[in-house]
Amino acid sequence: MRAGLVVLRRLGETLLTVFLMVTIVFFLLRVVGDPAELLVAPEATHADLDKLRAQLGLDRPLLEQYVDYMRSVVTFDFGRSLTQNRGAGELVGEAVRPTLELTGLALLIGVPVSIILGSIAALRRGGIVDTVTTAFATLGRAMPSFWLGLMLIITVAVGLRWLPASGYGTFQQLILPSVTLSMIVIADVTRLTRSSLLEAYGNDYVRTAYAKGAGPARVTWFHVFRNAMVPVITIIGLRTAVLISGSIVVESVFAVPGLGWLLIRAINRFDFPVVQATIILIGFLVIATSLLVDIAYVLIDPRSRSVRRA
Amino acid sequence: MSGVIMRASALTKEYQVRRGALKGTATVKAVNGVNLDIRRGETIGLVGESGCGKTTLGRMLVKLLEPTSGKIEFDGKDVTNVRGRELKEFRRRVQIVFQDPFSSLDPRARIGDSMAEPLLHHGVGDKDERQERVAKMLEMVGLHRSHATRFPHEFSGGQRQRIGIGRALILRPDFVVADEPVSALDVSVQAQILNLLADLQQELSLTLVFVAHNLAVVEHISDRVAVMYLGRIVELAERSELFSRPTHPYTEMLLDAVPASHPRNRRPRAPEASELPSPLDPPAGCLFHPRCPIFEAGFCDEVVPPLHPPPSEPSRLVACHVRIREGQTRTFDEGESQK
Amino acid sequence: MFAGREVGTLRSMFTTPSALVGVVVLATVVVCAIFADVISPVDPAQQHLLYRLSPPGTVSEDGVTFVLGTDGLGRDVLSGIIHGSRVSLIVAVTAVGLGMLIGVALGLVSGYSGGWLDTVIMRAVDVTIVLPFMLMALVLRLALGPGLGSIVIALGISGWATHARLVRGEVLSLRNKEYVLASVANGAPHGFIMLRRILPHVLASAIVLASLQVGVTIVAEASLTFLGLGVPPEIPSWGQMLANGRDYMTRAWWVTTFSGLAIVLTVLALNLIGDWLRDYRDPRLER
Amino acid sequence: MSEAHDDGRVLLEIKGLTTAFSLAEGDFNAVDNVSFSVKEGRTLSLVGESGSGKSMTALSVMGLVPSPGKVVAGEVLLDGRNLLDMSAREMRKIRGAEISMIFQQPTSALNPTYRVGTQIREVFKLHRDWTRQVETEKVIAALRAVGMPDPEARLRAYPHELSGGMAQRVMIAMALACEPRILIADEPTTALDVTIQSQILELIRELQSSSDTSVILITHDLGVVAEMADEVAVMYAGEIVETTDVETLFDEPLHPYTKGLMGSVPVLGDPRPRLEAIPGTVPNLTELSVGCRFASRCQARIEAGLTVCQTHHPELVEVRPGHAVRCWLYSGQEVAE
Repeated sequence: MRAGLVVLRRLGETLLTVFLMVTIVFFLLRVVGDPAELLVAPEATHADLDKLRAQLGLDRPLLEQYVDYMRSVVTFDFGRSLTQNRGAGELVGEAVRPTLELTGLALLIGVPVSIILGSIAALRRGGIVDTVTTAFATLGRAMPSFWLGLMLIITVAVGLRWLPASGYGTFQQLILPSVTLSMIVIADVTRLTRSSLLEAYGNDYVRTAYAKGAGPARVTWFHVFRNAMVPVITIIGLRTAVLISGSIVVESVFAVPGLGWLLIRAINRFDFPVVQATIILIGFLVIATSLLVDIAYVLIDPRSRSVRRA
Repeated sequence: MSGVIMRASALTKEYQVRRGALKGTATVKAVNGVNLDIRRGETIGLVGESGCGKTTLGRMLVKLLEPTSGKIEFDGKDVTNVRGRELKEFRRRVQIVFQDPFSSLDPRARIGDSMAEPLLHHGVGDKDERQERVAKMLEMVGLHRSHATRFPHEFSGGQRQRIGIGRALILRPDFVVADEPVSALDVSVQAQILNLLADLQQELSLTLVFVAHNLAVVEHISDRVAVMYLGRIVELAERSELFSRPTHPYTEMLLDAVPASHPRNRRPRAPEASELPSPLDPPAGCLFHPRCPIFEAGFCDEVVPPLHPPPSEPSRLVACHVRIREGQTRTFDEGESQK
Repeated sequence: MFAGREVGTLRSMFTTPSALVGVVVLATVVVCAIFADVISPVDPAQQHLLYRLSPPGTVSEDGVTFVLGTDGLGRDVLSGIIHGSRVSLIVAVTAVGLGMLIGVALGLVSGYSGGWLDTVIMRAVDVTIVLPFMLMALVLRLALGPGLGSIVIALGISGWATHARLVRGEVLSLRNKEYVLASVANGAPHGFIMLRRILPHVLASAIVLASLQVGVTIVAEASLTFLGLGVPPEIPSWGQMLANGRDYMTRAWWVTTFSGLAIVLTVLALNLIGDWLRDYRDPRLER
Repeated sequence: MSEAHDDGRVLLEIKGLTTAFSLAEGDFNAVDNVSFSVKEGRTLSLVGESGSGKSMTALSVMGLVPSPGKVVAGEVLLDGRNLLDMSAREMRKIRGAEISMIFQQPTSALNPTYRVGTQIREVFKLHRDWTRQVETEKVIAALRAVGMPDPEARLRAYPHELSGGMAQRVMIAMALACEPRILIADEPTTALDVTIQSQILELIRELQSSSDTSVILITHDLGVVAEMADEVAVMYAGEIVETTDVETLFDEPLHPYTKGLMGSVPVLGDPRPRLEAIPGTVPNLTELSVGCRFASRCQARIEAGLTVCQTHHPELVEVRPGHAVRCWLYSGQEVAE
């Protein structure tokens, strides 16, 4: 009964956030700059400009444009692209798949690698593996993903000729960008896995487990690991936002026709309906992920279901 | 001079608690309609187990927490909603000593600065005068004047509690709430602080509200004692009367639970679980009835007992239907039943 | 005021090798940025057209050594990197400073006042945080148009929300600390409590966050510039060099490699310092 | 209830136990040359304030001294076998089956992510070779034995759903599930309210008498000692300063620290106008003087005009059968009965 209401409220909050986001993006793009001015050739006259404005509906009052836009967004109509004779929604729809494949594969590579590395580092604290892993993760965090991508192209694609340098369509073409992107996950999650495991070892229940007669292996895998994974899973969810923003750049480096690639191209051509549609979709993906994380959190950690002071 | 210095009327504090990530919120009454008269110059002990609302009540009395409803009068004046100058004046006269000597001092401030803070805010003296008063107060609480320039981490728990007391008393307040001032201290240090508080109370003719869960400590320091259970006062009496002849069954249970003072006085106790009900879902009628050995069905579980004097003992207040009736033949006054 | 603490801080820094490495590297970068004109071997804009795409170590006829090689227009890579450090550092530091200023102020107000103001500010934080940092910066940069100022604002505004959320959380817990309550009971005015009892404690974590954010911001600025949406091309910057180097990446690996390495080293240094700051103050702060 | 001079069989004997720590602040012995013995079916109480080494003594016995610490000397003899010589594997068979331990914070001593039943079952997995069904029956029986209402349902509860008292009952059920011979209880009621403390203490007492388990009870609360102990060892700054049976300790405490503790604690029903406070604070173990560790706080030393206290460390001397004190006031001289 009550639980249903709260889920509804949470969904309502999510919708409100999406709505605010769309609003903010709309006004940012309309108020500050004039798309028409950006679109026309430099030598255009005022008359040309006015014509274009009228054509794009930019001459109407801002509020009216806004209401119109919101009305059409609700019906998933994001307007038409200014440079391609297609609907913005259609373009965005096509671009979602490469981005999802890319981020999905990056997670598939990054999560197991970082949990294994982080665990080994924690279990062999102070050892060589720990030192190397920690250094690797620290380095990974400092590395811009587009640069890592370029370096991989230089070495693996151009130098060794093992994999294609760019493009989209085959699985081989997905590998390099996914590996690049997975570095974002690995750098953060490895460190967190390590510190979270070490922290979990300090808990009272670890002492209880030893006092019961459990050995180190059982304490680690039965008691510590599960508790340590609670924050790790949370951060993996939150990192998805970073992953998506990383994909904007990585897609440009490897010429993968995903959302990021589409966005950058649309920005460079002042194709603002497409820009808006892309941003709304990316924002929506991130919001949806954070909702999933919330739910996952409740499933993993029984404590989050308990009474808490508001 | 006797008389009431602080009066709480129907004081209530409610909190919203989250029942869980997906279960919504509920209301908990941390303090539930408390009436309490505190007499000038007395030490009144507020005692009860965790979750009974004693700390919340103490903090409301010094206006660190806003009551959800009810009224507080100080020195004959309603101070429930005072602000500005009046609030400042109230703060000058009413102070608090906290429980945790480790968190009650700003780790980044020298203790001299922490102790001078009340003087600063109330515009007492210039810098030198304030320093001198801090030095005097340090000596008064058993420390050295040179300690003023040190940081809190350089002191032990007992010493920090002395600093906390000095800070609360530096404005010479009339009324002080001491919120579990010794429960975080080592036993051998507790006595020093209890003695210090008793001495200062005498010397400065303070009214002291002493909040604690340790009955022996409360008995030691108090003139009168109020026993709290789930946000309500269930018994209020002179110290000697309360401890020699507890009347409320909860008070009896509390006193019974205190370990023997000598191995020869051991006695068997009940090992069965009898626990505080969830404050989210308090029982109807008398809040204590699910644990009460003398509870009468159809009465105690339906009607909230008012805090009343038993007819034979006008100086004592008890919130128990059965005990009040045992002491009298008068039938229950329907006008007082609530909820 | 905190003399005793600071001595301890310094000592701890010298006993943590990674922090020391970070400080040394960062100091080098800062010195390069300040004295770029003195240090760099040649004018970074000068085109040695005969020596286009020369590999590292090439010596020209007039005796100039291109230590890290030249780019497609024959410009010295090392000099470019040295001059580029200016833009990277200035943009990142001012942007983070801006974000921190706004974030700390709003977080402090939000946490301390509560009520509707808190609700409004936190709703804004939610929306800002939902949009990935890069995306937010992109949108803002697009709205503000090209220019150095707009990139600073774009990056700065994107970072405020993290600060606001962190500070608000800390304020909420600090507000219930007994030493803050003690100040309230002593009759302290709100301003005193906010600025003297709360802000100093919040500032420490805000600075740690900022030091880590500077690294992120350097990368973000380079990314935007690399995508052609950041620092204008006429200003020498690391992201610009990377973008240029990309066109002849297969023939001249050194341009992208070294300009990228400059970013990696700087960000690494900042992270090492930030991590150390956090580890150093976390466990013992409230003792 | 307890016969003060009953000579039960010695089950556990600790001789010269010393546990050393080496930290940045300095090296120190958290447990320093501690000896005592625990008799079958009886309760020995280790009393002391924070930093006295009482908990570390227990962890040393269990072989669970936390990382920078190390047992550097002594013997822990269970039935004549020295636990300190055992391999890690052998020690695991002892822990939870022959010696069990419960802790101060029952709610955090349980793993938050597992159900209560799973955690009790783990003890059987480790020490018994039972089928799952037998395990479940035994889990329910163990919960029932500690007075857990509705044990069949409660075994599905998570720790955070239990009150402190209920969590401690679960800990006790878990500790006693394999019928160990020794239960070490480290401040088992300090985190609990007084009414719950009373229930838990009585529960321990009942379970002990029905199974003849020996108990080592660690506490700072003299009331708990009076209520529970047969023998008492008072600890101060890492060492035992006085040991005797409980009645003698309360009737005739000898060590000035023991006396001071008794005088400084308010006693219910005995409101004294003033408490006899012990001046000063518990010493820092890294900065101990060469003499008696209590000397700087000791009033009796000043009254007796002793100077040896500050220069020489006193030994634990048996001043009469079963009553030993570490104090220069009594060494070399018998105390009249």
